[in-house]
Amino acid sequence: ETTKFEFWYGLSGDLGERVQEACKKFNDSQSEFEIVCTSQNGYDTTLQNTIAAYRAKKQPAITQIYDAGTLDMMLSGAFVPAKKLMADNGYTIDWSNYFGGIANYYATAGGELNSFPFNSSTAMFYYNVDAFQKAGVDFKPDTWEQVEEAARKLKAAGFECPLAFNFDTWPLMEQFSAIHNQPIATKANGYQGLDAELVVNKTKFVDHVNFFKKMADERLFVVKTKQLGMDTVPAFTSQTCQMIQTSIADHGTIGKSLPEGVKWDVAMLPVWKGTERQNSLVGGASLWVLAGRPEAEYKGAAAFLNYIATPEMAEWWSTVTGYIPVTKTGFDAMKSNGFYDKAPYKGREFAIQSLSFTPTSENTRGIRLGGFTQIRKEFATALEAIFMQNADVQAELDKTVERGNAVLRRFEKTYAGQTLN
Amino acid sequence: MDKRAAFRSWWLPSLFALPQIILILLFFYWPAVAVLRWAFTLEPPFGGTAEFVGLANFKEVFADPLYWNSVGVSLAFALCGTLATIFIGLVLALAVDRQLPGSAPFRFLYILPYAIAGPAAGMAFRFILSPERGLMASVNAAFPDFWNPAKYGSHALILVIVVFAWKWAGYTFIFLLAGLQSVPRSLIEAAAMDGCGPIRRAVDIQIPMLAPTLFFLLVIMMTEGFVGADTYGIVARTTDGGPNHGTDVMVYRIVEEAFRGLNYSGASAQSLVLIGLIMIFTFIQFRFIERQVHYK
Amino acid sequence: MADIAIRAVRKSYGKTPTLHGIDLVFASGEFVVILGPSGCGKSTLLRMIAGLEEITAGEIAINGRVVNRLEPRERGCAMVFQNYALYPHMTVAGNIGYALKVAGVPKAERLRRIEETAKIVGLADYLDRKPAALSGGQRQRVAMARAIIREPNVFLFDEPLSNLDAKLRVTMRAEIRKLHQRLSATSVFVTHDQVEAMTLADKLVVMNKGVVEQVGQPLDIYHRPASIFVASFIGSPAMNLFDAHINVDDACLAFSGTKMPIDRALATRLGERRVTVGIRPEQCVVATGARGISMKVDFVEELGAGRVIHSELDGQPFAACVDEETYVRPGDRIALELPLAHLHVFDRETGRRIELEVEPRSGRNARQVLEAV
Amino acid sequence: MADIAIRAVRKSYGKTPTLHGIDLVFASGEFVVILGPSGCGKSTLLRMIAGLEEITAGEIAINGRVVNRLEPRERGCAMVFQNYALYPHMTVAGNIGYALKVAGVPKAERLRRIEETAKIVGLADYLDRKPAALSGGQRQRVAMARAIIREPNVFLFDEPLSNLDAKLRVTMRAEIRKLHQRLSATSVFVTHDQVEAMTLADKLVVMNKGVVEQVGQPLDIYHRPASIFVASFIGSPAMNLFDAHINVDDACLAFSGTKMPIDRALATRLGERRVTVGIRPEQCVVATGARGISMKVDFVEELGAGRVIHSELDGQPFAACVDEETYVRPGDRIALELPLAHLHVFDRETGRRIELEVEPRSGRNARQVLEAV
Amino acid sequence: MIQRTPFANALTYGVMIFGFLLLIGPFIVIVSGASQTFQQVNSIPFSFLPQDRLFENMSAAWTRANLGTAMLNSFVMASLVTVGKVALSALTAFAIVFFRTPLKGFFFWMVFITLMLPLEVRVVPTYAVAADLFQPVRLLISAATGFEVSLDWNLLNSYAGLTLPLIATATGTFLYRQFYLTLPDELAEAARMDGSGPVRFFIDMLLPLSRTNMLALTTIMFVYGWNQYLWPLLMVTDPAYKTTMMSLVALLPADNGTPDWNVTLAGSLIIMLPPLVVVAVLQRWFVQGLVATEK
Ligand SMILES: Nc1ncnc2c1ncn2[C@@H]1O[C@H](COP(=O)(O)OP(=O)(O)OP(=O)(O)O)[C@@H](O)[C@H]1O
Ligand SMILES: Nc1ncnc2c1ncn2[C@@H]1O[C@H](COP(=O)(O)OP(=O)(O)OP(=O)(O)O)[C@@H](O)[C@H]1O
Ligand SMILES: O=P(O)(O)OC[C@H](O)CO
Ligand SMILES: [Mg+2]
Ligand SMILES: [Mg+2]
Repeated sequence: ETTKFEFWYGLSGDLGERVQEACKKFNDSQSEFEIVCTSQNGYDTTLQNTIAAYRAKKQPAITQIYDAGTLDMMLSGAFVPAKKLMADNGYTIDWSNYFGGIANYYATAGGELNSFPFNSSTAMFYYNVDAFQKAGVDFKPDTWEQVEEAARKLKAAGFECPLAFNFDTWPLMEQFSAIHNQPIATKANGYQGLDAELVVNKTKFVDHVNFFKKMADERLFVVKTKQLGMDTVPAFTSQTCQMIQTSIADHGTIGKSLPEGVKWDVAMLPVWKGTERQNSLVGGASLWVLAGRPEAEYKGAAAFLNYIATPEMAEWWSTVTGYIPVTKTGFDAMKSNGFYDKAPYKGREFAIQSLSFTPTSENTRGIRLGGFTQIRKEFATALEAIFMQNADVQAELDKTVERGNAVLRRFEKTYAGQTLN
Repeated sequence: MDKRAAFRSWWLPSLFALPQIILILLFFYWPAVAVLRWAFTLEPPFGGTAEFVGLANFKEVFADPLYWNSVGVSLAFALCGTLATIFIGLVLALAVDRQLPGSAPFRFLYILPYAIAGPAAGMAFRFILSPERGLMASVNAAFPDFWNPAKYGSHALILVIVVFAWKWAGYTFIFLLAGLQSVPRSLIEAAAMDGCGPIRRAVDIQIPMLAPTLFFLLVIMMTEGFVGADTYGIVARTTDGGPNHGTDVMVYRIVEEAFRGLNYSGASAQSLVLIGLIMIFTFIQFRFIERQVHYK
Repeated sequence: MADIAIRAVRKSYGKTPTLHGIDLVFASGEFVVILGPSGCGKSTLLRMIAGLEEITAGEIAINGRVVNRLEPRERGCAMVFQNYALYPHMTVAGNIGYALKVAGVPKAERLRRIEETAKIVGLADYLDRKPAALSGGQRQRVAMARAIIREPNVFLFDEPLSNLDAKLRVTMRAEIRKLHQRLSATSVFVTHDQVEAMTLADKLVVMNKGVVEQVGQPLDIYHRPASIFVASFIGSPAMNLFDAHINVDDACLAFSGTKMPIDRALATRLGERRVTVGIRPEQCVVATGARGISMKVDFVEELGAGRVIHSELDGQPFAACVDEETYVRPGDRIALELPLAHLHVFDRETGRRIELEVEPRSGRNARQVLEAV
Repeated sequence: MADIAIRAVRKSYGKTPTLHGIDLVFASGEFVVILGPSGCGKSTLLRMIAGLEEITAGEIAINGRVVNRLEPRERGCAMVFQNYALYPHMTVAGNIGYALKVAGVPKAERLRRIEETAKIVGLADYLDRKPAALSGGQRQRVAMARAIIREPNVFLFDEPLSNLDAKLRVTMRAEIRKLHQRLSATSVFVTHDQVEAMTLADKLVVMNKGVVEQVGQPLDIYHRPASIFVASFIGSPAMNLFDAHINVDDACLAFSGTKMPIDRALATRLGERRVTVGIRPEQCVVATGARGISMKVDFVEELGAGRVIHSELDGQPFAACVDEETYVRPGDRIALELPLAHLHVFDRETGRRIELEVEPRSGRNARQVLEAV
Repeated sequence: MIQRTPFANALTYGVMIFGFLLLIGPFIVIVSGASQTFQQVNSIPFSFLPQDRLFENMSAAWTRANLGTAMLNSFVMASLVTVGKVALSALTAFAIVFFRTPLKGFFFWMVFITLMLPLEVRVVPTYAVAADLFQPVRLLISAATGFEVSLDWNLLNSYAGLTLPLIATATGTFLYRQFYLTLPDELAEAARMDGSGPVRFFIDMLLPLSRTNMLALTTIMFVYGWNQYLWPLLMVTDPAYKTTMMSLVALLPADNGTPDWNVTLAGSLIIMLPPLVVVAVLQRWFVQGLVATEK
C-alpha cells in the first residue's frame, strides 16, 4: 500500500517537465510513497491556489512558493517548519550546508529554515556575441554605461532592438537595488518588522528608470512583453534583440532555443560605473510543507525532500535547468567535476558569483514584505505606464510606492499582533 | 401577468421548488451573506479569525483612484459594448427583415458567434487583431503604432469591446429580428401607402416599434457587460486588464483583488458595490423605463 | 375620383394560382363591395389595386392609367386596414398627418389639414392621444382620417369593421356610408360579412376561389343569385338547397315526391336534367289544408321577432322562417308550401342559374345583373 | 342528471366584489343559458359551479349536496371551454379519453368508449389526428366529446361557440341542442350572444354587473323585459328607447309631442313621473295618412329580406324594420306608428318595467317571469 | 410590395455581406490560421487562404493542451449543467406558476433575484461555499443545539462542484415560467375537470408541451456550461478535472517559446466546435426559446 501525496509547483513549460521528471525519479526510487506532481502554471497562481486549497482543506502536502510569497507563507501558520518535519521523520540534515545567501532569504530571524530552498536562481545579463562582433563591440558589458555604448553601436549596425526589457520588477527593481546596495523598503526590506515602508521612489532606482526611459525613447532599449506578442526571452532566442536580463533559470532554455552555432554569453547584471557591487538576491522558489495533512503523507514528503537534496539529484537538477545548486557540497561537487567549464553550462557559475559577491547586507538579504505579489504587480503597472504611456517617472513611482504601502498596511493590520520571527 | 393559478396545495409546490431553492440558498444566498460579512472584516488570506473593521474596506476601496478607474472602464465597456451590439444587431436585422432573395442563410450565420466562449474568442482576436501579425500588421507597417492594444489603453479597450460585440451582436440580432417580424406587416404597408421608402420606414416606424425590444436588450446587454460570464473571460484572456489598468473592468478587478491580491475583504466590498449598482439598475428598469416604451 | 379597370388580372403565389383572371370595372365615385368567403382572394385583389402586391398577369388601370409598375404611394389610393395599422408610437395627429409629413407639406399647413380632417371624423378632441388610449371605434376613425387627409382618388377598405363588436359595427357601417356620400371618392370595400355587403354596396362583387361569381346591385344579387355558391352565400339563414330534376314529359320540376308544373317550352328547351333547387327560408309559406310538403320539425329557434323551424327534406336540413304567431314544437309535423315564384333553379353540373320565367321577376336592374355575369 | 341550487352566492377577487349575491335554481335536465355583457360575471359563476373558483360566500348544491368544498372532479360536472382547451400534444382519441385514463379505466374499455363517443359527435374518422390538424368545428366537437365521455350529471359550457365563424356557429348551435335532447343532462351554457341565448335556452338567466337581471323563458324575456338593461340587451336591431313622462291629468304617456292615452286608474296609481319608453324596430308600423310620428330617413339598410330604416326621434337614433315592399330613400320623410300594445315602459329612476296593461299581453308563462324577477 | 428601390436593395445586400464579414470573418481567419504552417501564420500580410495543415496543427494542439481530458470534462460539465438546469427549472417554474399558495410570491422573488447576480460577482464567497458545503448547516446546528458537528463536504475538484453553483440561478426557471404563462389557463382547468392532479398534469401535459423550450434551454445551457471560464479556473486544481477553457492558457504560444499561433488557433477551433455544433443544429428551437424569454 503506497502513500500518495500531492506536490504543486509553479514552473511550466520546459522547466515544468523537468519537475515531472524529478517526481518520476522519486517514485521509481522507492515503493513506499507516490508523489503526484501538478503544475499550477505560474508562481503567482500556485500561491493563489495553495491558499484557496488550504482554506478548502484540500491543500497539497508540498507546494512551491516563490521568493515573493515567503512572508505570506511565514505568517500563515499553515505550514510545518522544515526543520521540524525532518526531525520528526528521522532525517538529519546539515542545515548549515545551504548557501548563506539562499538560506537567509527563507530563514527566520533565528536563522531557521521554514521551507526548503529548491530552485534557486538570480538575474543575469545575456547578450548575443555574434551581434556584438558585427557591431564592433569588443567588451563584455559590466556597467550600464557600457551597455549604452553597446546598444548605440548595435543600433548603428542596423540592429533594431539592441536591448529588450519587460516590466518584470525582479531584475529591474529588486536585483538592481540589491547589487547597488539600495533599499527597497525600510526595516531592512521588511526583515525587522511588519511596519516597513517602501522607499524605492527615493533611491538610485529612480535614476535607473529614467535611464531606461531615455534609452527607450531613443529606441535603444525596446519593450518586449507577452502582450506585445513576444517576451524578452523569445526576443533574444529569435535574435530579434541582442541583450536581455533574465533569470539564470532560463540558461538551459536559451541554449536549447538559439540556433546551433550562434554565439552568446551570460554575465552578472551590469552596475553603474563607480558602484561597489553587492551580492544579488536569490530568486526562484522554495518548497513548503503544508499543515493539516495526515501523518503518513509527511513521511513521504520528508522522503521526497530528502531525496531531491541528495547530491546526485541536486546535480541532475542544476544540469537540466539553469538553477544553481543550493548546497555548498552540491556546488563544490559540480565545480570540481568541471561542470561549469563544459560548453552548454559555461557561464552558470557567474550566478553563484553574483549571489555570493559580498556577504549579505540589510539591502541584499532578501525581501520580506507582505502582499509582495500585489506590490510587484503595482510596480509592473507603473513601469507599463512610464514606458508605454509616457507617465512621469517620479510621479508614477511616488504613486506606486503609496499604493504599495497601502498593501503593506493592510497586511500589517490583517496580522495585527503577530511579529516576525 | 399572473396566471390564474390552478392547483391549491402548499406542500407540493414547495417540494417541487425545493431542489432549486436549496441550491440557491447554498450557492447564492449563503455566499451573499459571506460577501456581506467579509466586506466589514479583514479576512486573512489563509482563513482564521477575521477582525471587524467597520467601513474601512469601503473607505479604502472608494479612496482608491484605480477603483474609480475600473468603474469608468466598466461603464465604457458595458456602454460601448452594448451600443455596438445593439447597433450591429439592429442594422443586420433591418437588412435581413427585408427578406430579399438570398437573405435566409445570413440569419442562421449571424447567430454563430454566440456559441463561442468569450475567452476563446478573446484569444483568437489577440491573433486576429494583434499589432504585429494577422490583419493589422500591414496597417501598422505603414503607420507604426496605428494599432497597438498592448501599448494604448484605449486600443485595448476597443479590442475587448470588439470581442464582446462580436460575440453578442448575433444575439441582439435574433431579438431584433423577432421584434421586427412582430411589427404588423400592415403597419409597414400603411407607411408605404403614406409614401415612405424602406429607409424612412425603418427610421419612422420600425425602430420606434422596436423600443421595448431595444430597451430589453439594453438592460440585458448592460448587465452582461458589467457582470456577464464573458466579461471576465474576455478581459482575462485578451488583455489581462492592461495595459496600465486600461481594461480593468470591475469584475476583473474583484477577482484579481481577491485571488491575486489575497484581499478577500476589499474584493467583497467591491462586490457589494457592484451588486448594489446592478440592483439599482434593475430597479430602474422595472419601475421607470419599461412603462414608457410599451405600447398596448 | 377615379374609375378603376381590372383586366384579366391573375395572381399566383409561387406556383399556386390564387386569382384566376379577374375582369371588373368600377365607375368613378362608386361604392364597390367585394364579398366572398375567407381565402377567396379578396384581400389579394384589393392589395393589388393598392400596389402592395405584384400583379402576376393582366393589368389594373386607375383613371385610365395602367398602374402595374407604380409604387403604392404613386397610385393615389388610400387604404384602411383590418387592424387599422395605426402607428402606435405616434399621436392621433401624428398618425393622421404622417403622409403629409412624408410628402414634405409645411408644418402649419399640415396642422391645419389635420384639424380639418379630425373634425370630419369627429376626433378633434383626441389629437394628442396615442392610439392605445382610444376605443375601437375611435381607432377606426383615425384610420379613416389618415386615409381622408390624403384626398385620394380611391379609398380601399380591407374588412375595416371585422374587429369591432356587433353594436359598433352597425354604427361604423353607417359612418362609412355617410362619409362616402360626402366625399364620393371611388371606394372598394372588402368583407366576408354579407350584411355589411348588402347594406353598403352600390355595386357588389361576389368572389369565390379566385374567380368573380357575380357582379351587380345587392338586391339583384339577393333575388337572382347567379350560381349555387352565391345563392347559399347570401342570405341568413341560408337558402335551402335540394336536388330535383326537370321532367320534360310532364313539364314539371320534380323533387321529393312533388311535381311543380313549369312552362312546357322552357322544359323542352332545358331538356331532361338534374338540377338543384333553392328557396329562402323566409319565402316558405306554412300551408293550410293538405297542400305543401310535410316535414317533421327537428327543432325551433326562437328569435323573438319570429322563429326558425329546422327540419329535413330528403335528408338535407331545411329551414323555414315563420312569424311569432305560428307555434310549433320539435316533433310536430308541418306542411310547407314552396311558391314556384320564389324557387331558384341551378344546373347541377355547372352550378349556374337557370331562368324559369321569361321575364325576370323582380329588381329594378336585373338586366344589369345578367349582363355582368 | 342533477338539479343545481345556487344560494346567496357571492364572489370577490381580493377586495373587488364580482358577484353580489346570486340565487338560482336549475331543474334537472334543463338547458339553462346565462346571458350578459362581457365582464358581468357569467364565467365566474359557471366556474364556481365547476369548482374551478372558490366561493366567497353562499353555497352551491348539486343534486342536493353542497359542493362548496369538493374538488372539480368530484362534482360530476364536465366543461367545454371557450377556447376548447384541447391538449395540443394528444390525438383526438387521447383528448377524449384522458379523463378515463386518469380515472384508471382499462385500455380496452377506454378505447371502446372513445369510439362510441367519437361516433356521437361524428369524429370517428379523426381519432388519430392532433387538434392542430382539425377545423374549428371539429375542435369544438372534440371538446364536447371530452365532456360527454365522462357521462357527467351537469354540462357546463363557457361561450363554446364564440370562436367559430358565423356559419359554423349556427350549425354547432343546432348540434348542441340535439345533443342535449339526446343526453338530457342538466346544461349550463354561458354566452353573450343573444341569438344563441334565445335559440338554445329552456331557461334564460340575464346577468349584468354581477347581479341577475331576469330569469325566465326566452320568449317571455323578449316580450316582457324586466328592465331597461334587458330590453336593450335582447333583440336585434336593439329596441328603440326614448324619454317620456306619465301625465296624470290627461291620463296619457307623453313624448315628442305625442300623447298616448292610458288607463286613468293606472296613471293615477303611477303618478306624474318620468319614464323611458321602448319599442322594438320590428313592431313599428309605417303609418298611412296623417297618423304616426314623422321622421326623416337618415339611411336605409338592405337586408334582402326586408330593410331597416334609420332615423332620429328627439335626437336619439331610431330604427324601424319594414318589409321588402316599402321603398324609402335617405332624405325621405316617413310616418311611423308606435302601437301602444307594443310599448314597453320603464321607470326612469330604477330602470324597472312598469306594466301598462292589467293582464299581461302575451307569453304563455309570463306570470312565471314576474315571479322570478 | 411593389418597390423599385435599387439603392435600398444594394445597401441591404451591402449590410448583410458586411455583417457576414464581421461576424463570420473571424471564423475564417481562425480556420485559415489553424491550417497554415508556422511561417505562413506569421507572415505579413496575413493570407486568408486555408492550407492543408489543419489536422497536424489540431493534433499538435490536442497533445500540447491535453485536450482529451479537457474536452471530456467540459462535455460532462456542460451536460450536467444542462440536464440539471432543464429539470430543476421545469419543476420550480411549475411550482411558481400553477399553484396558488402563500409561498408563491416568496419563491418567486427568492428565485428571480438570482437573475441579477451572475456567478462572477459572488464568485469569491461561492468558492468558499464549494470548499465547505456544510458550513451553513453546521452553523445552524451549532447555533440551534450548541453541538459542534463534523459534517464536511468539499466540492472542489469534482463535477458536482463544477456544476451545482451554475445551476443555482433562475435563467431556466424564467424561460419556463414565460412559456407556462403562454399556455391558456383552461388547459390546467380542463385537466383538473378531467380528474388529473398537479403531478399528473405536469407529466402528462407540461413536459410534452415544453419540448421546444427544453431544446432551447438545452442549447443555451450547453453553451453556457461549456463556455464557463472563471469558475473552473478557480475551483479546479486537479488536472483530471481541467476543462477546455482552462486549456486555453496552455494553448497560447509559451512565454518563452515560438509564436506558433497556427497551433493555438487550431486548438481554439477544437474548443469552439462543440457549442458551435449544438447552436447550429438546435438553432431553430434555440432562437424560439431565446425570443420567448423576452416579455
Ligand atoms: N403571401 C402569401 N403567400 C402565399 N399564399 C398567400 C399569401 N397571401 C395570401 N395567400 C393565399 O392566397 C389566398 C387568398 O388570400 P386572401 O388574403 O386574398 O384571402 P381573403 O379573401 O382576403 O381571405 P380573408 O377573408 O381570410 O382575409 C389564400 O388561400 C391565401 O392562403
Ligand atoms: N382571477 C381574477 N382576478 C381578478 N378579477 C377577476 C378574475 N377573474 C375575473 N375577474 C373579474 O371579474 C369580473 C367578471 O369576470 P367574468 O370572467 O366572470 O366575466 P364574463 O361575464 O365571463 O365576461 P366575458 O364575457 O368577457 O367572458 C370581471 O370584471 C373580471 O375582470
Ligand atoms: O524564474 P525564476 O524561477 O528564477 O524566478 C524568478 C523570481 O524569483 C520569481 O519571483
Ligand atoms: Mg383578407
Ligand atoms: Mg367569460
